[in-house]
Amino acid sequence: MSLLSIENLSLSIHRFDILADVSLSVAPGEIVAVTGESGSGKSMTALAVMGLLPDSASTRGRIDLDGTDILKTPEPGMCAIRGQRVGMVFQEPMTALNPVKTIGDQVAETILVHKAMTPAKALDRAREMLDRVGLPADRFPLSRYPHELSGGQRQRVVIAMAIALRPKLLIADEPTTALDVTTQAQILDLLKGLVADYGMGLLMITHDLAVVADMADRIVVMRNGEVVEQGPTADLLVNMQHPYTRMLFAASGHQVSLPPPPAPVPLLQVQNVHRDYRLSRTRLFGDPGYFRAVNDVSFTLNRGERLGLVGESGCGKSTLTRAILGLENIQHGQILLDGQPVFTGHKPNLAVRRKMQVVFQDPFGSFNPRHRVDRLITEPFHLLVSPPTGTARQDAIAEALTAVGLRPQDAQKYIHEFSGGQRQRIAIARALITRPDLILFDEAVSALDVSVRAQILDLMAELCTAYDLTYLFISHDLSVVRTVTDRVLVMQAGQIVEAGETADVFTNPQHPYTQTLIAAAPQLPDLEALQRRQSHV
Amino acid sequence: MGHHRPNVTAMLRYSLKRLTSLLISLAVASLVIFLVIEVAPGDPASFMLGINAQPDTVAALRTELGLDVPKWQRYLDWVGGMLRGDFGTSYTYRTPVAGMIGDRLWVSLPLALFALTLSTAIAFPAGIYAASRRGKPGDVAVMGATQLGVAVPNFWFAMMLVLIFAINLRWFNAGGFVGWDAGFWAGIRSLTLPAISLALPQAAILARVMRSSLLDILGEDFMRTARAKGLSRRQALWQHGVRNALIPVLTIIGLQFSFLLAGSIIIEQVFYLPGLGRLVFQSISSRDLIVVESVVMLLVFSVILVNFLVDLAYALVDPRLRTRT
Amino acid sequence: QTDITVAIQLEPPHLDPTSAAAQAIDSVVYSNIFEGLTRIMGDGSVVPGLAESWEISDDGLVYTFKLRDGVTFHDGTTMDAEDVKFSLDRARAEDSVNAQKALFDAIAEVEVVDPTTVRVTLSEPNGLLLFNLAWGDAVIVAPETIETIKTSPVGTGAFKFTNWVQGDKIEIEKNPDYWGTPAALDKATFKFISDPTAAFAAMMAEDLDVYVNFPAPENLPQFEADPRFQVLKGTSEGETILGINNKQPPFDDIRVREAVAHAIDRQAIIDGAMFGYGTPIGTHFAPHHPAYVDRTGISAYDPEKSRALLAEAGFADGFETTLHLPPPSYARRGGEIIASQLAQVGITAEIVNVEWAQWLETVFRGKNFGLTIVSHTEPMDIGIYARPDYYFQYDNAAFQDLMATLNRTTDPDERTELLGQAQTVIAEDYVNAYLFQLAWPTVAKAGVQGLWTNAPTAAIDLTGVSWAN
Amino acid sequence: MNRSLIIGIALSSLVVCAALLSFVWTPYDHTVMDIPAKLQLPGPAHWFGTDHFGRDIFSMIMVGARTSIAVALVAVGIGMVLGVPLGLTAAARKGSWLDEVIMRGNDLVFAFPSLVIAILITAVFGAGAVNAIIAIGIFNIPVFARISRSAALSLWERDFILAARVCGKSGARISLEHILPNVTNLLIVQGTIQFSLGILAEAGLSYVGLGAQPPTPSWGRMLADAQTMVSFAPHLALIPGIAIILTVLGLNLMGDGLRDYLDPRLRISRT
Ligand SMILES: Nc1ncnc2c1ncn2[C@@H]1O[C@H](COP(=O)(O)OP(=O)(O)OP(=O)(O)O)[C@@H](O)[C@H]1O
Ligand SMILES: Nc1ncnc2c1ncn2[C@@H]1O[C@H](COP(=O)(O)OP(=O)(O)OP(=O)(O)O)[C@@H](O)[C@H]1O
Ligand SMILES: [Mg+2]
Ligand SMILES: [Mg+2]
Ligand code: NI
Repeated sequence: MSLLSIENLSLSIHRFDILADVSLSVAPGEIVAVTGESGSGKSMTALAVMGLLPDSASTRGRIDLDGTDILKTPEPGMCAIRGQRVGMVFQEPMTALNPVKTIGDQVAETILVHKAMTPAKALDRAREMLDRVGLPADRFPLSRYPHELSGGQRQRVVIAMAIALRPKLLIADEPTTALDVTTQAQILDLLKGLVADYGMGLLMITHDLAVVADMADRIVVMRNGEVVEQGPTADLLVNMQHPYTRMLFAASGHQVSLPPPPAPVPLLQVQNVHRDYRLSRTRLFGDPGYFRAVNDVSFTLNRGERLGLVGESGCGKSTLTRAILGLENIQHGQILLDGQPVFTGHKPNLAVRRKMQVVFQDPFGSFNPRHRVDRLITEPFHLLVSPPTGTARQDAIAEALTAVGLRPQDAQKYIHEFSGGQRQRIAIARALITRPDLILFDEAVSALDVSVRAQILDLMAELCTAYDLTYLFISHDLSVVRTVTDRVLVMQAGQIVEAGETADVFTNPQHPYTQTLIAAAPQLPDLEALQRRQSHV
Repeated sequence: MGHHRPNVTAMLRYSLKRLTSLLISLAVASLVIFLVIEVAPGDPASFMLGINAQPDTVAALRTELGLDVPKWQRYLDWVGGMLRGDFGTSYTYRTPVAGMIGDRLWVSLPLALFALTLSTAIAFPAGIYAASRRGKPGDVAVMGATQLGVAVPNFWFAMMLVLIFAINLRWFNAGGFVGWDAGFWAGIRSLTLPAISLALPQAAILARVMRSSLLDILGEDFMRTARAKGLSRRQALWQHGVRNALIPVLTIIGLQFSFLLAGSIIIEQVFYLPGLGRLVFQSISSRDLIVVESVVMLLVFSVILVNFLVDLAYALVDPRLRTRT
Repeated sequence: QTDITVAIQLEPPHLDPTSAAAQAIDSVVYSNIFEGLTRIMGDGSVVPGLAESWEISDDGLVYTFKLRDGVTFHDGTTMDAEDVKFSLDRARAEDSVNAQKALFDAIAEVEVVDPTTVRVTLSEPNGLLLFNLAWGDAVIVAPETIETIKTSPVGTGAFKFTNWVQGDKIEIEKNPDYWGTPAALDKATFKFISDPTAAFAAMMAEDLDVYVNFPAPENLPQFEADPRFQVLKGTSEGETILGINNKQPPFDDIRVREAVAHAIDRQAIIDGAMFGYGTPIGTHFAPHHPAYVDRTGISAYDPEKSRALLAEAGFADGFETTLHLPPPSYARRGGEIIASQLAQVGITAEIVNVEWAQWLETVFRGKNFGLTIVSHTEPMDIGIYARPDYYFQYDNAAFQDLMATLNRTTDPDERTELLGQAQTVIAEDYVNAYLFQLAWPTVAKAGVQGLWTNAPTAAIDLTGVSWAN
Repeated sequence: MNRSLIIGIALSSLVVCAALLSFVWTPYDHTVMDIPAKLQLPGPAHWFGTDHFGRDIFSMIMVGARTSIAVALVAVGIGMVLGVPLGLTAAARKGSWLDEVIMRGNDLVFAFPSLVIAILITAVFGAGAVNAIIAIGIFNIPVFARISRSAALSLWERDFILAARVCGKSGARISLEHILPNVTNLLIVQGTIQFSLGILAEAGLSYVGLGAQPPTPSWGRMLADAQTMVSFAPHLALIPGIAIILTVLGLNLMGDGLRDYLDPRLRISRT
């Protein structure tokens, strides 16, 4: 007997078909993971179950929740179901809570809105729930406001709200995507524990196949609004039928091979760097105080070397990047590129700047939407003493675009005419066009779908061969760092806690922080091993 | 994070910082006002004595009024006096400026408050209603009305109100202020038409802001969270939307205050209310410099003060600001 | 009913008539609160006031005033010769701030003969002395209360000052100890409403009993048509003129001034700006005065002639000048019409709207103007044409002699003759363009009686006002 | 194109056309007085009637549109030309003393109600259209400075600005090349709104006698002149009032429409 069963659900918005004949079911105590690339309709499926679809959506099919036909239940009926019989956790913990209400009130509200208890009892229950999700009373009183909590803590509050009335079904839409690996591991454990304790059904949406493989009892793979394949986790992993499923798993574990690095000649030297942010004054004439975002960081990056920098959110990676780029002054130590200081006060030293370029995380925010691609990628020419003009410029543009797998004609388009992956290629083209000695990749593939990410990683490997790239690759995603770097630095709270050959650090981490980081990172199961084992049985 | 100071000190610190910049603004404002007004042509003494006066009489009066001391000294006297709460003596009326301003405040302040109350009382429900009916006929009607309200010049609206309610229907006085001596309700009555004409255009703007900021809030993730808990649209709107939407609305109320003052100067003119606005006009035409300076200073002060209070109000509405340093 | 609410346009700045020019002060206090040795009546005649009688020496240099007996100030102290001497000496002192100090120029000495007799000695004969002493600026004040006169005036009049709510109203009440005929009213309130719309509405709503010098002539027909009200169509002492800067080219050429005069259609201005209220004048003299001579013919509306004169003066294509307009609507509206009439003969007059203070500074003191419109509300002020430094800068020795003679002349007939001559001289010299005598319309409830129709001074004399039952 | 934009453009261009047409043609000369024909009601000879001097109101409204538009337009221009560079500079030097000075200066100007600025200016220089323009213009400066600063600040956070900085471009150059083009939409929308506020402000100033001086017709002054006559000639107040309302309404609708039309969020969803 299943708790939730979706039968042939089709959905369209403004005559655009979003879902087509989606069928899946969740049994009590079961964890069902829905996966697939961005835009495949995962969230829409979840919202359909909650009855929270956009007004303009029209549906066909049937969603049966514990005997109730959701699609036929009128709004007041749905209000009674939501929160009571089905709870939901969303992706963005930073914005999922009302900033002006205390967490206690927000958790208790779930109870009060269903008039399940008296206000005093509801607060007791809220307390109990917060304790259960790992927010103990002594450190997290009910009177806390959301902004006083970290992302992971907020996500716990959201979960506490969703389970306050012990719903039979919990839906979690990418509940950990915005979180650090360590926090992610904790939240996933929490969810698993709740399912076990309360016997809830959990419909979990995620695009992270490692998480899927680790958590789910059953897997549903979606693409373009359709379910392409579903089945019990073990079965599905072993006998992937659909090529898309296979591609997805292949791309997730994608490995590239880099050419061997040349003999070490120092290019970038970072010596005892401190970067302090000034805090606002606490007293009128008092010392404002500082926050040290980068603390005594030293390392050397050799010419032709691919260096990784990993660490969880907020540990100071981007701050260090900006300091290396010479965009901000540092308070102590020095950063030398080819023996020259990178920061030269208000007037940048173009001779040094010329040797560096950067690729940022967000493919949507990295380009001025009002300029054409040719203008965008030739912006670094500003650094040159005599930038190429006329046909030389055209040739340079064409070459750069070709190098990243685009066509020279694309130079005349605007950035909004490209997909995320293409944009990231353009960003790389921009970084390459002046042939800099050093490129910094700040989370350059983090925002991309697995399949696109695999392509970009391939591109980077190719470019390493073609152009002898030297780069600093910054990421919180360990699996990616592992494949595109020769050496890796591990950063925690502004400090480098461990450095070494990538393979060594990953297989034999020394520092406890590195150890937790690696332990927390969800691992894709070794599919071949699984299949081998299956076939032996 | 390890910095959870009690909210009170955070509030205090926040206020103190704002207070310093407030004081600097006031100092600069006083200098600007003084310089501008002193440069303006016209002499209070010759104005008071009229066209038959003899030059030596005018000179005698200038001495009597203290107009022949150096400008910088007059400035220091003026500012120093204000700090002690003494605004000086009016040239033309020969009475303490503080007293004159005090009398006028009893008209202007109630008018401003009345108008502000009225406009928020109209704007909030209208904005919330429109936002909750987005795109439906109710919304379209409210938005059409506000669009019109924004376009109507308040003084013209005032003229029309006078024409209809004072001259034709005779429900209200066309102008003048009966004074609070005549009783609270009589006072309110004579401020009603002015307050309405000030409030309605204001309300139109506020309603629009309220609606759009609510609509922004409706798109926020936490509204979806609230709905996922089982709150109905209406409950979510009231319990989670309104307070958050208040933040931009407060900004607008603060910014609009300056418009409200400018508007009330004109409206006082239309209804012949003995308020600060009229006092400015009156004293500028009689070159009662010290009164002009003091009233303008007071108006500027009130704008700065209101914006200061609005900043503090933010902190009340939005807990994030209480700890932000 | 024994109380009355009277509205006027402007609020007095303070209540001392002897140290400011504001007409509003006289409106409230003259003859109601303060009295002088002589006083002006509603018909313009000068009658005994606090001086019961007087004797004039044959050479016209010594005036001996016999004061009324038993006159007390509102604070109970008696009014005697010492008070008179104090008041007159204060007004003419070196550091006096009396706006009409010139009224006392002729006085050489004031002596107390006995408590009820005062002797005033002149340095030269002055035909206007008794009239001058009747001005509000010459009222008798008490030395003991001079410090507070501006806010709580103490006089000898039939009413006592009781209360002033600034920005709103002044209240006075009957003085039971008045020496003369007591007032019929027990209480009177002056309200200040300068806004014509508010004035109209307040009157219509019967919140006011009387509005003296109603500011919007366009609304008067509505009151006339309404049986609840009466409209007293009086005239004021205000000669409304288009002031011409006689020293500023091209106005230093009499042909240009004449051209300006002929370009102006007085009736159109009276109709357009004053909605018909006002009497055309051809010289600087009030038509209701016995000595008035009609000189409008000299400057009749004749644009053809005007253009011819301009051509003759070398301005066939016209010229540009400024027209400074103070705030009253006779000036602002009249100015618009005049600018348009001048445009018809080719004169471009740029309108510059100014506040009174600016007008005094730029026009009156700075003489930095071409044309201006102003109503000269002082009574009998043709003498200003004898002051070459006066803002319109008319400098005619013959006229100055004429005025000197007039000042020394005390015989009424002779004075009339001289005044007639003076009127003709300035009209023929086209010193200014004379527009109209400003009307003084008073709107009152039908039952109010005893109000002055005309305004020989700005006073609103309530001593004779009462309600008909 | 949305409905607001279409109605807004229609109304605004009607007013602009009337203003332009008035340069070459009006039914009557708006300065000519015909006092015997004063205060006529709207009729075939005078479509909108005549005023208290017998002038043709229709012609005055047409020429008055010119005044309103000129004053408001120039005032918005002043506000933009001075305010936008200030705002962009403040954003480019965020947190520096320059930013502080600019923003505090802004607050200061903002603390003076527009009418008070106008009163002060006219007290010194006298009343007139130019001074009305200056007063409204001064008031517009902080509006544009604020809006361009806050828009610029969020742009400065964007990666493409960081990329430009990596390419060695100076703050001024980035402001011109990257920030300005990306705030123009916002400025156009705000400009339209300030334009309509300018028209209201001009009317208000003229109403209290601080705006354009006669014989230049102005809607605000027509209202002031009409004030004592509404009880017997209401059309004198109604017609200029409606002219103001329609103009401001048109501009506001256009502003709203433009905002929707130019909104990048909406545009991205279209492409
Ligand atoms: N409000 C909406 N109106 C119209 N189309 C929408 C709306 N919300 C989502 N869509 C479309 O529906 C499709 C499915 O979206 P959905 O959010 O379910 O994807 P997803 O699988 O959750 O992707 P992601 O992993 O990025 O969250 C997408 O093509 C999206 O563009
Ligand atoms: N301008 C700033 N002022 C004050 N503190 C800052 C500022 N910028 C960053 N920080 C703080 O410095 C620390 C390091 O920030 P940084 O952006 O370098 O982190 P990160 O490692 O790049 O994180 P993420 O993975 O989230 O991008 C954080 O705690 C952040 O809050
Ligand atoms: Mg999704
Ligand atoms: Mg970062
Ligand atoms: Ni903390």
